Amino acid sequence: MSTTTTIPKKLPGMDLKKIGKDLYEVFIGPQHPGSGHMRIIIRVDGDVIVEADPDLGYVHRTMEKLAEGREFIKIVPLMERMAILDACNITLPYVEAVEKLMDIEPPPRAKYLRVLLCEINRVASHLYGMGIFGVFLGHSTMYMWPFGDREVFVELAEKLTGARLTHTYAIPGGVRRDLPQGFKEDAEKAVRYMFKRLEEYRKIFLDNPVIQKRLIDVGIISKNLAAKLGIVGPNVRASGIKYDVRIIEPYEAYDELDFEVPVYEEGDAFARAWIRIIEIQQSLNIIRQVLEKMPEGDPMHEKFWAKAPPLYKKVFQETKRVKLIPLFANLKVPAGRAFARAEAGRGEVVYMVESQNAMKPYRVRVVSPSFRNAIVFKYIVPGHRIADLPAIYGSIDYFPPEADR
Amino acid sequence: MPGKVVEKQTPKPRFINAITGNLGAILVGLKYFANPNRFTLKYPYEYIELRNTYRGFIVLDMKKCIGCMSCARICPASAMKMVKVTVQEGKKPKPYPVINYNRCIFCGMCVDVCPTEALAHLPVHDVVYLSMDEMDLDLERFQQKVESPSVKEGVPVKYVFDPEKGLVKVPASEGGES
Amino acid sequence: MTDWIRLLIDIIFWPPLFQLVIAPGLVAALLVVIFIIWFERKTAARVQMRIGPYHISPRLGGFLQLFADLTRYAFQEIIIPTAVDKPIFIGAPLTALVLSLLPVVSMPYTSTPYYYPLPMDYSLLLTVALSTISPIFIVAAGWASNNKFAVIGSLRESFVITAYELLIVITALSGGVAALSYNLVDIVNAQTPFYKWMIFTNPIAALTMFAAILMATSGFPFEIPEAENEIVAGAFTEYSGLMYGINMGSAYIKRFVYSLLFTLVFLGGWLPYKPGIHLIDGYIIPLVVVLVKATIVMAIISFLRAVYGRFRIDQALDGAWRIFIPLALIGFGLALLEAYMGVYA
Amino acid sequence: MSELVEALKNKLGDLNPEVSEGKGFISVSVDSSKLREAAKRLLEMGFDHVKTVTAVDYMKEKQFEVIYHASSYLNTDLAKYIVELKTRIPRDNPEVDSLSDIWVSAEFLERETFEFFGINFRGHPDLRPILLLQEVADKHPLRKDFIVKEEGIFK
Repeated sequence: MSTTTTIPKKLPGMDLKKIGKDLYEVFIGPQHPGSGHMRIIIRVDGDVIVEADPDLGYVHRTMEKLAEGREFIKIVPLMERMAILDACNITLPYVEAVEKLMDIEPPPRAKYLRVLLCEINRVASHLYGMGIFGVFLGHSTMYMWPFGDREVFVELAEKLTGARLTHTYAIPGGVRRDLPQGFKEDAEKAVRYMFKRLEEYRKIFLDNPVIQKRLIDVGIISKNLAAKLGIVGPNVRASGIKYDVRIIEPYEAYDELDFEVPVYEEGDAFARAWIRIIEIQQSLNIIRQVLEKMPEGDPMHEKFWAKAPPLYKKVFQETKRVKLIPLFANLKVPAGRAFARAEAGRGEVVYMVESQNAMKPYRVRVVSPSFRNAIVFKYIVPGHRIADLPAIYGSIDYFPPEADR
Repeated sequence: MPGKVVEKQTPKPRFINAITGNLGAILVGLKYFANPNRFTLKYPYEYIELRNTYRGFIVLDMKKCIGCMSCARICPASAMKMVKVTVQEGKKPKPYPVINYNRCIFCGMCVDVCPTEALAHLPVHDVVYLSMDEMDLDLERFQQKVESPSVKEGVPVKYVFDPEKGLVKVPASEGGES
Repeated sequence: MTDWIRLLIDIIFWPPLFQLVIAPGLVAALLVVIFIIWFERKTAARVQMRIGPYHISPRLGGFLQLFADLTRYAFQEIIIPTAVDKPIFIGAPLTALVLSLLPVVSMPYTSTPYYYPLPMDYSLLLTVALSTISPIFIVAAGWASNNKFAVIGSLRESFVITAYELLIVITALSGGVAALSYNLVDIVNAQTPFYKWMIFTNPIAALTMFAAILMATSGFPFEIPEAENEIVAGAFTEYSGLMYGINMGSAYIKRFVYSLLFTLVFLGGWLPYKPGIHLIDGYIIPLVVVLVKATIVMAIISFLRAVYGRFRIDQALDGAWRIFIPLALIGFGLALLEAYMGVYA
Repeated sequence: MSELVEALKNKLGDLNPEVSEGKGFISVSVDSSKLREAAKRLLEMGFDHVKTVTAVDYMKEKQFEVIYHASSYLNTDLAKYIVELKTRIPRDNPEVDSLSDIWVSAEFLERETFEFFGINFRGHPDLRPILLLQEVADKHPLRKDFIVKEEGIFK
């Protein structure tokens, strides 16, 4: 046994560039208390960052490759693993793309149920983001409160789907469960509670002079720059771009619902924090509307439902559970290429699904919002101080598992 | 009636906010300091009584199983596999499903796809296994209902929705259906 | 026999020794710090819809958790990296701990001259002077760690020192100016009756000193040198086990010492109690009064953790130089005015 | 949608594009040598960012199809549409001009396509693997000859 350890000349993943003589290279991550499974290599001149190089991929799972080896329905639970707290939103475009290829449309009730879960997920996802944002700024209460309140919506989702996070709710043709008993009352309670809490968030966090100082005029992304970088979601709307897939290309039941999409002009971290609060409010409104306007009917497309034996209908009557016909296990999707997009909690998620008339897709391409937002680190962070990096990181609500796929 | 874009502006901090903002934040803090809203679950001593619709561990009813293999086909995590078992002497062996909880992601698709309702969820989500091999159930153990260790020691509680406090922890006997 | 007891009591309660080792020195400081850390965690938990420390001693609200933590720190392996400057790496935290405790000896806790540890004529100046030594060793500890985060942390620390020390000196001296004496006993005794406590007669200086204490001891919202999610643990990044405990402890003890000073200058020290001449009524009771007041000051500092985030270093310095120093000077001017008008004459 | 198809045909006319409507996008196929020119003209039309950059491996035809999905943020009318700009390149010598100076948003996405397919984007400012380690990226996992074994349903 030798006592000396040999250090390999080049460690994996350490292909670094030469840096200037007076610069100090600091590795933020991957096991850093704030950043999660991601590393940002920054070069600082004193306290000011001159260069930032985001290093992604610590939780990469090659989902696109795995999808090529699986039947169409199995890809839904696979893709959910990108952002388990935003499970319905993140898989919905995939389901839509498959539906486009199969040329079927879900029944109206299924559309409303999907919107319902999507908005519950959006609230939960934004609350998660606010929590991480709070801890990045050292505000421990703003870390615990949104995480605690997120529990309310996770519980709501569990009541609807049977699972707290990975719901696997929307599947090609419809949804897997109908509205359970007493859901409307519980949702109304949760919505009322959340409206009240948002007011307290504003008092302790957004109106707090310390937080305002940290956020205002930090990480400004101008309108043109935002368009150029192609960032997505609340971040792009905080820069004054009127882009929300729910409005640009209304999917599911969004064209029948009345809601507002907030757009801020400032483009700084403060606007990105505010926009999430307003979006939570709007999502709560949508949840209320959906429960009021929900049409009666089947939550599954009749093409599948018609083939169901009587036992399936009985189970549906008793437990509100839509049983799947065995055909689902080997669904054959007609050849073609479909593209679909949806507005997930963190922004637009796009899928390209190509089928060659087989049981498995030929190619599934997914680009998640966080991956498109990662470019912010390279272009926006330089010029700020080290202490601004957490503020910017938190404000764009970057979520490593989602970016890495 | 689709949604519409509304342009907004972030509230600009005024000088007065240096006083009101600080006071507001401290007052909200004091409000919760005086009247805390704790809903932490003291886990091993308390456990949540899950709803019947919860997608928990799965149990097989062998009598109902017809060996159609739909469950193994649809399993996205390859957790469910078929094994061939000779049930009656002289007859061809029949396939039955077994499950590997190392892999199971509790998506519940096997339960939903089963044409005879031979598979069912149990409202249990926390089970202790001592080794990885133990999590790979055979046909016999797949038919037994797994039991949560917290049930033996803890008190069942339930979370009910509340417009004032979000979720409120109540003993499972109260609260009714939630 | 009674002579022995008499002698023992005299030795134990010999003020220089008693104040440094027992109260408010090492033993009492440790107890207060443990209470405050527990209080801090419980307060944050109450505000944040959690329970906080609980499992160890549920009946005491988890109070013994802190002793468990202390035990763990004490028996944890101390890792000393090869790349550090060993003598300074080990010596600096210990020196900082001792020096941060030293100012307790220069402060009076009673008006009975028999129980003064030192001559009290310029005790305010001496206390302020002694309290400014220890931060240098934290900077040294960070520098000796040979770690980028530690260097950034100690750099921040040194920036903050230059800002807050001036503040503490100006605000503490404004108390002396108003009372026309640098003797802390005189300053305390002048603050009678109750409405003449300097926090009421000179709230500007009191507020400024409170903010300066927050900065000095990296309390929220000025928890900048140790900003966890920016620079891991600042100057203490490389420390582990008991050494880390000592570092954290000395930060809390520093906060305790400043709270004592704040209590004496602005909160009327042992007032409204009038010390007698015997051991119990002349020394112990006024000491306890001071300790309780200082603990309340610390508790308020702890509560702020649940409400605030942290400033950026340049914003904190900007605030210190552009807002608090003018405020401190206004407070000093107010003290001069009070002295001129003879409020405490 | 058909208006935009006409507009695209006019704008890109001399590049011999194949313009057609797909499910959720408008497909524009050009020769790989004309990709940059087509991208520049799309940018002029107002397609200011790309949503994905990817490739599809057609192993039987010995070709890669490199695909850019472009859309608009600043022009709300164009935001409804997604233009799929694609080109075919030979599989044994996968090289194509980088568009990341035209669309900055393509920078990281091109890096991703580079590592997963081994397609060399000429003129990319910083062509390194982004998600994978170099060792894994050398195997180009999303090519069809990288086979992931799937299990059967019997134990």
